[in-house]
Amino acid sequence: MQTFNLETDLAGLKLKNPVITASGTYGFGEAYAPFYDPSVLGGITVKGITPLPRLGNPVPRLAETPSGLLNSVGLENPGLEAFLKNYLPELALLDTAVIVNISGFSLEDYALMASSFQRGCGIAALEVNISCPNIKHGGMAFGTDPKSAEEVITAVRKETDLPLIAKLSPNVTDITAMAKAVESGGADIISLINTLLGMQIDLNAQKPVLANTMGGLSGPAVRPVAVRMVYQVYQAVKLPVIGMGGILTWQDAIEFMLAGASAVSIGTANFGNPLAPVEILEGIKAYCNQRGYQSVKEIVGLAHGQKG
Amino acid sequence: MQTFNLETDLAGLKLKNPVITASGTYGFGEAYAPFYDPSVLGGITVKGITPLPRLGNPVPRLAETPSGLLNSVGLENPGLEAFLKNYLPELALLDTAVIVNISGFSLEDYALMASSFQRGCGIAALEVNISCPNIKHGGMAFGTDPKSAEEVITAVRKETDLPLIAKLSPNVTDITAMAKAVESGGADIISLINTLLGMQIDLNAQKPVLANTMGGLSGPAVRPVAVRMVYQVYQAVKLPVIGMGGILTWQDAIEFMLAGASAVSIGTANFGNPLAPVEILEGIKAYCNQRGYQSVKEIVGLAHGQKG
Amino acid sequence: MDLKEKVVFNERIGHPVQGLYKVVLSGEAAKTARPGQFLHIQVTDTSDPLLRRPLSIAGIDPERGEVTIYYRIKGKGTELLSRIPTDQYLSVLGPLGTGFSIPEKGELLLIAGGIGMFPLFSVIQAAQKVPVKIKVLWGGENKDFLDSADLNLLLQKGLDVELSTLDGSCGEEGLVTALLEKYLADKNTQQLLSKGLLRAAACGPNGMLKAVAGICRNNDVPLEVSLEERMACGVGACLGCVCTVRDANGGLKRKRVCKEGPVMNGQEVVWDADI
Amino acid sequence: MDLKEKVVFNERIGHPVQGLYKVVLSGEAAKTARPGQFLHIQVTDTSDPLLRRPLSIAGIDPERGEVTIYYRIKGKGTELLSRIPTDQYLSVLGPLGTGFSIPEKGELLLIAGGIGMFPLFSVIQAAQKVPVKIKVLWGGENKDFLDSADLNLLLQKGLDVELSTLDGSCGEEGLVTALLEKYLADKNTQQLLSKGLLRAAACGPNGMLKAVAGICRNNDVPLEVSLEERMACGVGACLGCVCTVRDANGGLKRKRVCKEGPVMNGQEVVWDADI
Ligand SMILES: Cc1cc2nc3c(=O)[nH]c(=O)nc-3n(C[C@H](O)[C@H](O)[C@H](O)COP(=O)(O)OP(=O)(O)OC[C@H]3O[C@@H](n4cnc5c(N)ncnc54)[C@H](O)[C@@H]3O)c2cc1C
Ligand SMILES: Cc1cc2nc3c(=O)[nH]c(=O)nc-3n(C[C@H](O)[C@H](O)[C@H](O)COP(=O)(O)OP(=O)(O)OC[C@H]3O[C@@H](n4cnc5c(N)ncnc54)[C@H](O)[C@@H]3O)c2cc1C
Ligand SMILES: Cc1cc2nc3c(=O)[nH]c(=O)nc-3n(C[C@H](O)[C@H](O)[C@H](O)COP(=O)(O)O)c2cc1C
Ligand SMILES: Cc1cc2nc3c(=O)[nH]c(=O)nc-3n(C[C@H](O)[C@H](O)[C@H](O)COP(=O)(O)O)c2cc1C
Ligand code: FES
Ligand code: FES
Repeated sequence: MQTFNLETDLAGLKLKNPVITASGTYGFGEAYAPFYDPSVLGGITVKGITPLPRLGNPVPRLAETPSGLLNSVGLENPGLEAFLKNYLPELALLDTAVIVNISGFSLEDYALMASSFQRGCGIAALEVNISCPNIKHGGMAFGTDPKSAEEVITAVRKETDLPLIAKLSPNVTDITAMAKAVESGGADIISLINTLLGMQIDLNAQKPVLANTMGGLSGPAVRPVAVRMVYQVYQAVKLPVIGMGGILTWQDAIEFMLAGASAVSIGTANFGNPLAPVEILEGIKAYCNQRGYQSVKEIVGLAHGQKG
Repeated sequence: MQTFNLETDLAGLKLKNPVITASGTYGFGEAYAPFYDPSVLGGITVKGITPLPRLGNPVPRLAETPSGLLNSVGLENPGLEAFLKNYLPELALLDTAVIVNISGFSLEDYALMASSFQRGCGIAALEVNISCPNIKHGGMAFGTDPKSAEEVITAVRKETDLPLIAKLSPNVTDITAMAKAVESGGADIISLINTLLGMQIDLNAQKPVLANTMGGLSGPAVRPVAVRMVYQVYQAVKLPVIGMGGILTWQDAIEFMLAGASAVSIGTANFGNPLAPVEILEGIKAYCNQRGYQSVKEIVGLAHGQKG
Repeated sequence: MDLKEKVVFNERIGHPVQGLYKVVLSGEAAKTARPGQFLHIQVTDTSDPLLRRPLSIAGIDPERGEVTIYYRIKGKGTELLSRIPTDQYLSVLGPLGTGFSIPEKGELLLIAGGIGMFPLFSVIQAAQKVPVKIKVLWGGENKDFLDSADLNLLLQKGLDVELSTLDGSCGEEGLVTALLEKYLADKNTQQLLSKGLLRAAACGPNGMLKAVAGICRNNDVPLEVSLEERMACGVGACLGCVCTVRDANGGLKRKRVCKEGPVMNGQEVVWDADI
Repeated sequence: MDLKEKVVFNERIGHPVQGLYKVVLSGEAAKTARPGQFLHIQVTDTSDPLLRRPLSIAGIDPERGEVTIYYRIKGKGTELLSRIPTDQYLSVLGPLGTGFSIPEKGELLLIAGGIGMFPLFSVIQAAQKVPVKIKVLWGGENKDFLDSADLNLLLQKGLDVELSTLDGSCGEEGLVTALLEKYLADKNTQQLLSKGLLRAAACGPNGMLKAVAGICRNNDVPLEVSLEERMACGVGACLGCVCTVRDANGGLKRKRVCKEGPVMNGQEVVWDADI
């Protein structure tokens, strides 16, 4: 029991354990601090930031669906400058890998953001959100075309020496083509999935529930799609994968790891159960212990048989 | 009340009401006959058939997911000849629009199937499944590339004078491109969505639950994605749309109609509630009556504001 | 913050057609709860529905360790809540959000629309402990609704209550905003106002709050409003529940209803913000 | 076919660690149910879990209009079922599927693995009404399991029961297939067999059924087996639950466990079909 090792290393991103929180569901690390110390986690990912402050979309921004959640927050964030000034100093003090999620609406946006974060600045990795489906004039295009995706990653790669996570959109015909594209662009790690584009209609008002018409679907409803994509990407590229999409319990987390995820990210689950990341971590430990693994790395990709 | 009209006409496919059952979830029209007379419905779609009989995939073929169902039946069916001989005669007697769903693994397959069905043969329309994700060696390719999709529809169009329904796969980056392609190919109607590709992993066996590794996700989990796609396709093409994907209740059906569906198809809901199609029909009637519509056609596309 | 509260009472109140329920929870929440705060309640342990439901605290009894909540069956979530038997434990986050401020003197004018009265019950409870006069204006659909929604509770306390109903079946016929205008036009009220001794707190549908804010602005009445917005996390993490406010410089900002709210300065809120 | 059955009993039986429950339903199902059929039960009215759960009928009382089912908590669905209080109504499809045939004379040999005994309880009930001798071979994990799974019910009926457990805590140590081989090797059994007076019915895990089918084939014992497979519709519509059988000409075919089964000819099933 004592010798079991939870540490994992994703192409230079060292994590003390494989449980991370997902961007946009954990604020800037402060929201769940009243419940537990975020430093017990392998990492936390902050809300996506953009070069300039954004008000995001009008409300309603949320709609509940069977086992799922539609959101159209629209990348509300304080902007790069305010983030660096008001949030980064506190974040840098946490004893966990802080991952900054960046979004942009042009290659220059992405490059600018990336150039502000280097090794030693207090964060552990940069996650490039090329897939946010909520923004009408951007995001989507990069994340759904392999060529643009590669361009973004190349542009970001030039500007930072931090480990680079490319976060993929599931709204594509072939997720492996996207994975290969960001691999060529120079990504170190792939995270997936971002939200599936969806919508809901109000029967009384006879119009879309979300002010922004469409939104991103997350939560357990999307899990089978997410597990499938992690499984496919694990076979298609050599990069380590951070798996997410509907993980509520440790069983779900193990499912992603068996499919090929080296670490897992917890998003929507936080809303229902603030302690979800902590409980998932305990569950992963117990599963591995019970089966006699020495290191959590051993279970990654086991569902592939041979390759695992 | 008495003057309210449930009839609808989808580019030549006349339905006495807008409620249809979805292919693969209703057998050949016999499975739910002990529960109610299928002739009360607008139409029924039979299990997808192929030129030759198929055993389909090994078991397990089913996996339950949060608010969803993964299946990998793999197009088990008796084949064209047996269908024509053993099933069509009974089906032709039903007082409802019988829709035959065809699948194939080459253009020739599709053409052959289509040539066997013409006006007057006892069926109301042909639905071309270009999207079944369960078959390793085919299906998928047609449904995820606009050019191949157009080719299939063109090939089928040449062989039959029946109204032609093109059934789209949701596993694509841009559903409107697919809709436009089948419109050019000569489809009369578009139905969507088929299942989303997904998978589940068994924590004990550490391998995929489905013998076929991946399967198609259906049920309420996918509804927000389906509604979104119906909404997009309604704006992109002029063809009438049959909406499906996770409809459990009449509220869900209305949601699809407001999004732009002229008729709705009920699939997975049958499994939980055999009377679902009948109850949904009643609910649609009540909703329209209560709001004073004269015809069910009036609510189609209302969520689009102007266009509706 | 994440509590297990025991359901000690959970029953329909009033006429069935109103679909109103009262639930009493016993546990830690009562120890720190303030009027206007809410609890974020898990109504099932399957994933449908996925989210918790935010419900305002209507009564706080720190001695007995009990909080009371009134709710109306709206959809699946509240329906599931209504089926939870006594003695079962609920997973509850909270108490969450800001509360109403309770002035120590003068008069506190409570303006409620429909079930917007419920959070104000907790304000009354608190205000009755300080030397402030309470005046209640409450508008509802009809007499049946008001009776079902525990109007008696107010009357029993001997409070100064004015009512309005849409159909005139109880109190004035019309909207609560008409009561408000009439009341503010009153000489006595004007006197209070001029001495800075009148404050208002309102809760109800958005359209009503907007109108109330307008009337209060015109009359220089300090106003707090309790907002509702769809919530996912309830703790400020998701940015799902924002409202729009105008800051001192006239710039627009978002505030999170769950964190900086639900009780806000009524004059700072931009109603019907379309951005 | 789509029934509302009232839960008149739903309680844990035996040792908690075994997670076994017995539920009695009152309604129409009992009127037409035959031994070996199953009910397809809705365990929740939200969409998680989405599917019904198939459970075999273990007891039929047409006079009282009651059917009895035994179930083991496996996951979310059976757990939700176990929480349903008495007097509540369940949505039930059924009785569904084929049943076991009950011979009118000779001996009926029942072979059960674990909770596979439950459907055979209904066979015993029916067979006791005709002049056929019943012989039971039942293998379980240990004595605690057998006791919990209502072994007493069999003993009280004075049936001829042989038991095996994996740990030898009750009956023979080992598998029920060992009991079967020993029993078939017995002279008296051979005599019955030669007169065509022995038939067998089995239920249990797939591996056990396969072994039983092999032994029965070697000994020319006619065998019926009750299969389990994941089900969606339960009525033959979805083709989710198939098994593979070899037809008279040696060709492979699918049969639907819910419709052509769950009770099948044990010799026709292709075990471990990998196609
Ligand atoms: C801070 C706050 C305090 C509240 N206090 C009370 C109270 O004391 N008593 C009471 O009866 N109701 C109160 N509400 C409203 C209550 O939360 C909703 O009626 C409830 O969430 C509806 O859930 P449902 O599943 O029954 O309805 P559904 O309509 O099925 O819900 C669908 C989705 O919409 C959301 N939703 C629906 N209506 C509202 C609403 N008015 N506000 C926020 N989200 C909504 C739900 O949370 C859910 O995600 C309060 C809301 C907020 C934000
Ligand atoms: C014809 C038939 C008769 C049965 N009779 C009985 C009985 O009398 N007593 C009893 O305890 N159990 C019986 N079972 C098994 C029972 O249906 C499953 O244990 C139950 O569905 C598990 O559901 P769950 O949600 O608790 O488990 P989970 O493991 O959470 O279920 C996940 C999914 O797998 C399916 N599943 C899991 N195990 C089985 C299984 N063994 N067979 C079929 N589907 C499964 C579930 O239906 C569900 O869709 C029978 C199964 C069949 C097919
Ligand atoms: C409210 C909300 C806001 C989100 N914001 C972002 C974001 O800013 N950047 C990003 O890359 N992903 C964002 N996401 C996506 C999540 O990080 C995650 O990829 C997705 O929700 C799937 O995981 P889950 O099902 O566990 O939530 C957001 C998700 C939600 C629900
Ligand atoms: C068990 C099963 C079998 C199916 N077989 C077919 C098929 O043969 N042909 C086809 O076009 N679609 C098939 N489908 C897809 C459905 O027709 C429908 O498009 C999909 O399930 C979404 O609708 P739903 O969520 O209401 O089930 C199948 C679906 C299920 C669940
Ligand atoms: S509900 Fe998440 S920020 Fe308010
Ligand atoms: S469960 Fe659907 S065919 Fe058997």
